[in-house]
Amino acid sequence: MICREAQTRKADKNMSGNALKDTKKLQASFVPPTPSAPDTAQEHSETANQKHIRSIADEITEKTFQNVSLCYQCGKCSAGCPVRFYMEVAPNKIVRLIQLGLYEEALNSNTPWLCAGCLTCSTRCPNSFDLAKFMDAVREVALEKGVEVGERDILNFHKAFLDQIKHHGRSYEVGLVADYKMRTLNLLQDVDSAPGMFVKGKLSVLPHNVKDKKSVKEIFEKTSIKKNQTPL
Amino acid sequence: MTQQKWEPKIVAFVCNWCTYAGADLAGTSRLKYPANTKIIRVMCSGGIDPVFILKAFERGADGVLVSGCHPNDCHYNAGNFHARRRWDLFHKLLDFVGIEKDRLQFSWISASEGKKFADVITKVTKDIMALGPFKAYQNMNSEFTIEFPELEAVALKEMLHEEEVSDGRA
Amino acid sequence: MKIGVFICHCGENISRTVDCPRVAHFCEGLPGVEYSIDYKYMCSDPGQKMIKDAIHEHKLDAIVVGSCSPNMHERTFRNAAVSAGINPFLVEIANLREHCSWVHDDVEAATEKAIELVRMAIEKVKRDKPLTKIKVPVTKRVLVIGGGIAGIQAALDVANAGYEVVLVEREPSIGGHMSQLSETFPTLDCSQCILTPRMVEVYQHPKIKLLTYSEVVKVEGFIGNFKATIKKKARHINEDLCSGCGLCITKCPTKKKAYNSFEEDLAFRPAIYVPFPQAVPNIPVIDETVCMYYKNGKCGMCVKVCDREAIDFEQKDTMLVADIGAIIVATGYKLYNIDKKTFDSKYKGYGEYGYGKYRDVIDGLQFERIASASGPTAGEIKRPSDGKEPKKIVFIQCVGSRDPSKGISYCSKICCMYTAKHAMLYKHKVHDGEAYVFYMDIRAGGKMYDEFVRRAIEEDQVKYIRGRVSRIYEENGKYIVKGEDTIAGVPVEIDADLVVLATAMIPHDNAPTLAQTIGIPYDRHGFFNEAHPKLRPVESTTAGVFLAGACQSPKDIPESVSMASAAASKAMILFASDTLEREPVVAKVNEDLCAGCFYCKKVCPFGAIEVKDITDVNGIVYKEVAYINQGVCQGCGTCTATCLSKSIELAGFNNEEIFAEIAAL
Amino acid sequence: MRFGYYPGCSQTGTAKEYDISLRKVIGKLGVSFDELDDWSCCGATSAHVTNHKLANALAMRNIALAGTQGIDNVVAPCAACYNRLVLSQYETMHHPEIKAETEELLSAKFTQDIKVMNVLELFMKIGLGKIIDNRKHELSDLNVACYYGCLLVRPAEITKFDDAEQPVSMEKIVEATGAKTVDWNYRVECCGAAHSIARRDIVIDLSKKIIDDAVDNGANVMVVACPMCHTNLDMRQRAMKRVYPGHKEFPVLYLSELIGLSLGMNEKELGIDLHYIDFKYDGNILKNTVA
Ligand SMILES: Cc1cc2nc3c(=O)[nH]c(=O)nc-3n(C[C@H](O)[C@H](O)[C@H](O)COP(=O)(O)OP(=O)(O)OC[C@H]3O[C@@H](n4cnc5c(N)ncnc54)[C@H](O)[C@@H]3O)c2cc1C
Ligand SMILES: Cc1cc2nc3c(=O)[nH]c(=O)nc-3n(C[C@H](O)[C@H](O)[C@H](O)COP(=O)(O)OP(=O)(O)OC[C@H]3O[C@@H](n4cnc5c(N)ncnc54)[C@H](O)[C@@H]3O)c2cc1C
Ligand code: SF4
Ligand code: SF4
Ligand code: SF4
Ligand code: SF4
Ligand code: SF4
Ligand code: SF4
Ligand code: SF4
Ligand code: SF4
Repeated sequence: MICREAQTRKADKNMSGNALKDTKKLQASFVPPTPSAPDTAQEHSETANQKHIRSIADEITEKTFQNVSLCYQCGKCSAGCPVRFYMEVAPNKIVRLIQLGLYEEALNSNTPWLCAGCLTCSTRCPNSFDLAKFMDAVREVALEKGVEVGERDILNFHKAFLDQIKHHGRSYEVGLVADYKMRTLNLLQDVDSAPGMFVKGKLSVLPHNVKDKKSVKEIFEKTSIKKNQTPL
Repeated sequence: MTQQKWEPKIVAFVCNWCTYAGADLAGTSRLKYPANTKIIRVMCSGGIDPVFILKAFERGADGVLVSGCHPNDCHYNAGNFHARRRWDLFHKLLDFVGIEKDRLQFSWISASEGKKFADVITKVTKDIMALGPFKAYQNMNSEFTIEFPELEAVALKEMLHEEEVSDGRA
Repeated sequence: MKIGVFICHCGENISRTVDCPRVAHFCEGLPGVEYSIDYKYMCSDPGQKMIKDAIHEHKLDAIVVGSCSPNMHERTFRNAAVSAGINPFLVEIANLREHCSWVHDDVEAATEKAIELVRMAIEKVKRDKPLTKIKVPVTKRVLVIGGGIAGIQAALDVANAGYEVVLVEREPSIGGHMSQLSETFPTLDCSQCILTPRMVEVYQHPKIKLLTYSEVVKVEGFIGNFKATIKKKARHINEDLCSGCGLCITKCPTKKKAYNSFEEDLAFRPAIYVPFPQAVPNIPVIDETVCMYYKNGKCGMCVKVCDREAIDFEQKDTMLVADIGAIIVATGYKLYNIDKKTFDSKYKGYGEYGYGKYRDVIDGLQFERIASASGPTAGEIKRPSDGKEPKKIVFIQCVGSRDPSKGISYCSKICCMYTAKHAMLYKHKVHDGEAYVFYMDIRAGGKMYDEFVRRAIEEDQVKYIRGRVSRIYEENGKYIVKGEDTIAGVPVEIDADLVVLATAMIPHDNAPTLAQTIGIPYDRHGFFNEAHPKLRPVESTTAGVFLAGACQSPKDIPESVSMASAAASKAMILFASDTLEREPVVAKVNEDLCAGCFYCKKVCPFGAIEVKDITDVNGIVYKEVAYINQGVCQGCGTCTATCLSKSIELAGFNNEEIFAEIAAL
Repeated sequence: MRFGYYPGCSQTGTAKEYDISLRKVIGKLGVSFDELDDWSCCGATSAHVTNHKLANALAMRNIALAGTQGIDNVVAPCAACYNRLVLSQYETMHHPEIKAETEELLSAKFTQDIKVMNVLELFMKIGLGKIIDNRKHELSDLNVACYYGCLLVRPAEITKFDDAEQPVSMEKIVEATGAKTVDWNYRVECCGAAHSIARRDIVIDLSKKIIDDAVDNGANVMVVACPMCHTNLDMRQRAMKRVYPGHKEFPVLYLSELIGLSLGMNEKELGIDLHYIDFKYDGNILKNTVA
């Protein structure tokens, strides 16, 4: 039921050609790949394998080493999630959407971005599904696919933070806050604590650098996310 | 006898409860497969002695298939587990003594898998065809047969070592 | 040896692709073959007569029939052979139909193969030895282990058929968990009311020897011929003298010294007690860990009040030995306990629900006691911490079950039902109360079961919320239950007064030990394994040992009872004749060759192999060899393949026979 | 006793006092640190939430350093650093392909498991007896709410030193100082540290609930073992007062500071004066500014 509804919604939104493609993808996620029989069916299964497109669910599995079908939608994760009240959709629903192949809905939601990575869900999941890790992967995929992130501030913070590390090897709070504020243009936020931090001598004006800055920079370069590997 | 084409000789050791019945089902379903394989029925795949296989090769078989019940479906509860462990090791030994691995194949075929039986026989026949006639054994010196049980003894000890998984007995 | 070969056409089924006359003709020339013929329908009466006549006429010693699968007509031809005076095990079948004519198209190839198949059979039959069915005597007495409803039912069925039963129960009384239940789904009839008459019947049955407060410590032997050693623990009461007046209990000064386990620790009991008023037998037990006499030698109040002089502080554990023909294991289950688990426990605890830290977070059996009219609150719903009536109650399903991360992957099967029952009982007693149930799925498969759950929802207005609870914590005497309604997609928080956890049904801690004592397999959780999940669900793989009730997997009462009756009838099938007849396909050790390595003993799936001492004339043991108990061996042959010195042979499938088949290639 | 030390970025800035007090306290207990030379940021949390390979490499760079510097155990006082280091190490050591990839990326070899410890493990290792023996004050008028936060004990299968839901180690350590501990409900709830800057609203709500529950259960001070937690629970109280006008200031100490107090050091030595919420402890008289 959910899927059909979502499909029609998509059809409305997109051009028909697109919608058709999406429908296929949706079906692909429903039809489990036929287990390759160790016999005459071999040729058959080879062609089937070639046709099999790496879906977003597959990409997530590759990043997290866990099968998204592990989640049986009990909702225990969402029930204990500390930021559940701020999310558009419950965390377990994000897994569901991915299971169903409704990637756009999942990746466009603010839920993954609000996830605080606290591991409460992963600790309590009865089927040992590491949802926190899954959320990490969902965000990563969203960035790879260039999805417009609703929670801009959060993303900007992460970007600013990583920039600091990239350049200094360690986080440099003054630089971080400055960078973040430039990105968000949210200049007034946090004014109540920053001056206090200076007074208390907690914020140093100069960055702490690691000696071997090059090695850290190299890590960033070698692991940089490649955008738009396959379109959503 | 017509001599135009070489036809491999294949022996299949199968258990009475699952694979033999699976082969019966292939028959009742009138599935077709090559006629090269002859079945020898034993009670359980656990009772198939590696020596049987060596004997078969010695007697001119080009390939051997061993097949029993699926894990957990064994009529005797655990016989096929023993078989599986034994065959894993035996396979390694075959490799060690230079018999191509594919000459000895294993599968699990249940009483309801007539189709699988036919498919497996077809595949094994194809594989053995590809490997060609088996001569190595006949050419090998007889010491090998004597040495073999000792090799197996080592392997067996290893096997017994991983014993006692979920057996009810102490 | 004179061999006769009979090749069947099966109408055209075989002869269409196999040139039957050619096969028969070919065999004629083979060494040992005295007579060879083909015929249209070998299994028909004329066909069989043909075989019998040939046996007489040509003085045949063995026959080979090339026909359909042995699974089809082996028995037919064996019977024919027997009536003509040949041992049935000197009959071999070459499967020319299922394994040849039906699966090949090419007449030439099929005929070639048919010839080889028949040749293999001929070579085998040459080496076949006449075998006779094995006969073992049967002791017609059943040992039932566990006196829950399953054990009670099995014992009564067997006893009512006229056979003797020894019923061994670990606790001081029979009754099991059913005696603790308040009312039972799906009919809501009173558990005690339907159970107590059966308990009494067991007690009074002349064919049942009831041993309570006893345990089976050793089982030897095999089907029809077990020997069981039973430890009867000291009650410190002379059962023959005690009249069950209960005076001692009322006078014992240790009133509240021990938790009452029948009341699931919601009440106390003294050192001398009967577990519950309807206990069978109604004879007290003295708990040595609590009794003051055992602590400091003082008191003895019970002795003073007992005018029957039934108290016996000196009583010791006794061992009894019984000859047994069949065993029915019915030891039931226990509930998963959410107390803090030790780090190495196979099950993990539920810290998020408070580790049994909160007194008002209870399990299903505790709720049964609270709801029971004979329970600690006399059936009024009160919470343990302060005795107040809970106005908001939350039930949580699947606690422990379906939770692989905590160690249990299976569904406990009955908790959906008993939770619905609990919610109903609550609503019937607390009219203004609110009841919530957190569930993942509702599994109510059974006659009138789903209707029962619907009644709870529709008539009793129990609110079912689909989702697992993440946490419970206490705030001002309320228990905050944090869940998520996964259907609405909204978080839910309920401030409950009482929380009932439907915890998993798991096997007793000592189930594996008992399994090892009896020699039956169990699964990774500790439930006993059935011989076949569909076709032999009440038999263990060990011949003569049967299973009943929740010791095999979670079960409700109707299932436990059906299983018990089935197990009883399986035992009685065994008793229908005085001796057991078995196929003679069993293994035998050549004691001269056996090197005594006992690898065979390790691999035998049935524990059929024992150690046997070989003594010289002076009775001194000079060698240990393997000995195969023919009553236990099932003939799988695993030992033969394992034996390094090749000193075991499986009758009917010995190495020589198989080599002959190989050689015939 | 010597332990490797990975301070993490916060220790050099916002959590200076944690660093100062920790070094002093362990010194008093006869333990010293070998600071990892040229350590770099572990990337928490921004790296792992956006790029798993980066996250892994950043964390493993430090593990690699420990390896080359001959350090086989590393104390990471920040719960987030600790968690990242432990998890990355686990992933790397359990997935050969990740291991190979990361080794290549960092031109390093991971041959041995380097034990990463948080401060709770550190103090348990040092031994509670040491604290009791060196104790100058029995902080018996402190009712401490021990706050573990989310990352210190999770996931228990990997961190393997305390229960993830009902941990006990911090209480044991705190009780060794003579202080009392209270039983409360938010010991392992998350304060939302990851969003401390970008979604302050969330953090304030979550931290408020945590503080309130501690107060409701009779605590007069909270003890934490993570700079992120401290930032949210201490520094954010000012903003908290604006959102929740009735909010009363509540002191939050680092575990090392509390131990320092019982070992006889004063607030200034321990850097407690750097907190936003004042806390004064003179001998046996508690002088905090809880209004
Ligand atoms: C909360 C709850 C509510 C339930 N409500 C219902 C209901 O309404 N309707 C329904 O149909 N079912 C209900 N059930 C299920 C019901 O309890 C079981 O189906 C039934 O009790 C199983 O019977 P049993 O004889 O197999 O096991 P048990 O009742 O567990 O009996 C086993 C007996 O074996 C004894 N024993 C154990 N080990 C040994 C040993 N080594 N030696 C000797 N004796 C031993 C035990 O002491 C016990 O007396 C409920 C279960 C629970 C937990
Ligand atoms: C789609 C499907 C899949 C299933 N899959 C499984 C599975 O995987 N595993 C499993 O355990 N179970 C499965 N089952 C259930 C299984 O089929 C039944 O449990 C089982 O067949 C019941 O056996 P029965 O002998 O009681 O009834 P039936 O199989 O129905 O046999 C009843 C027999 O009685 C005969 N009969 C009826 N009326 C009369 C009459 N008046 N006089 C004389 N004869 C009569 C009928 O002709 C029939 O031969 C499945 C069922 C279905 C529908
Ligand atoms: S707790 Fe686990 S299984 Fe349940 S919904 Fe969340 S991720 Fe899925
Ligand atoms: S890790 Fe993310 S989704 Fe999981 S409970 Fe924490 S915040 Fe919620
Ligand atoms: S014996 Fe078998 S093969 Fe021959 S007629 Fe009868 S059914 Fe057919
Ligand atoms: S022991 Fe004596 S007093 Fe106690 S119940 Fe039996 S007869 Fe009565
Ligand atoms: S001797 Fe023991 S059992 Fe008897 S009355 Fe005293 S305490 Fe009770
Ligand atoms: S019976 Fe119901 S409550 Fe019990 S484990 Fe199964 S689904 Fe869960
Ligand atoms: S394996 Fe063979 S040699 Fe060893 S004990 Fe058994 S029968 Fe004897
Ligand atoms: S044949 Fe099988 S059952 Fe019999 S003794 Fe050997 S291993 Fe055991």
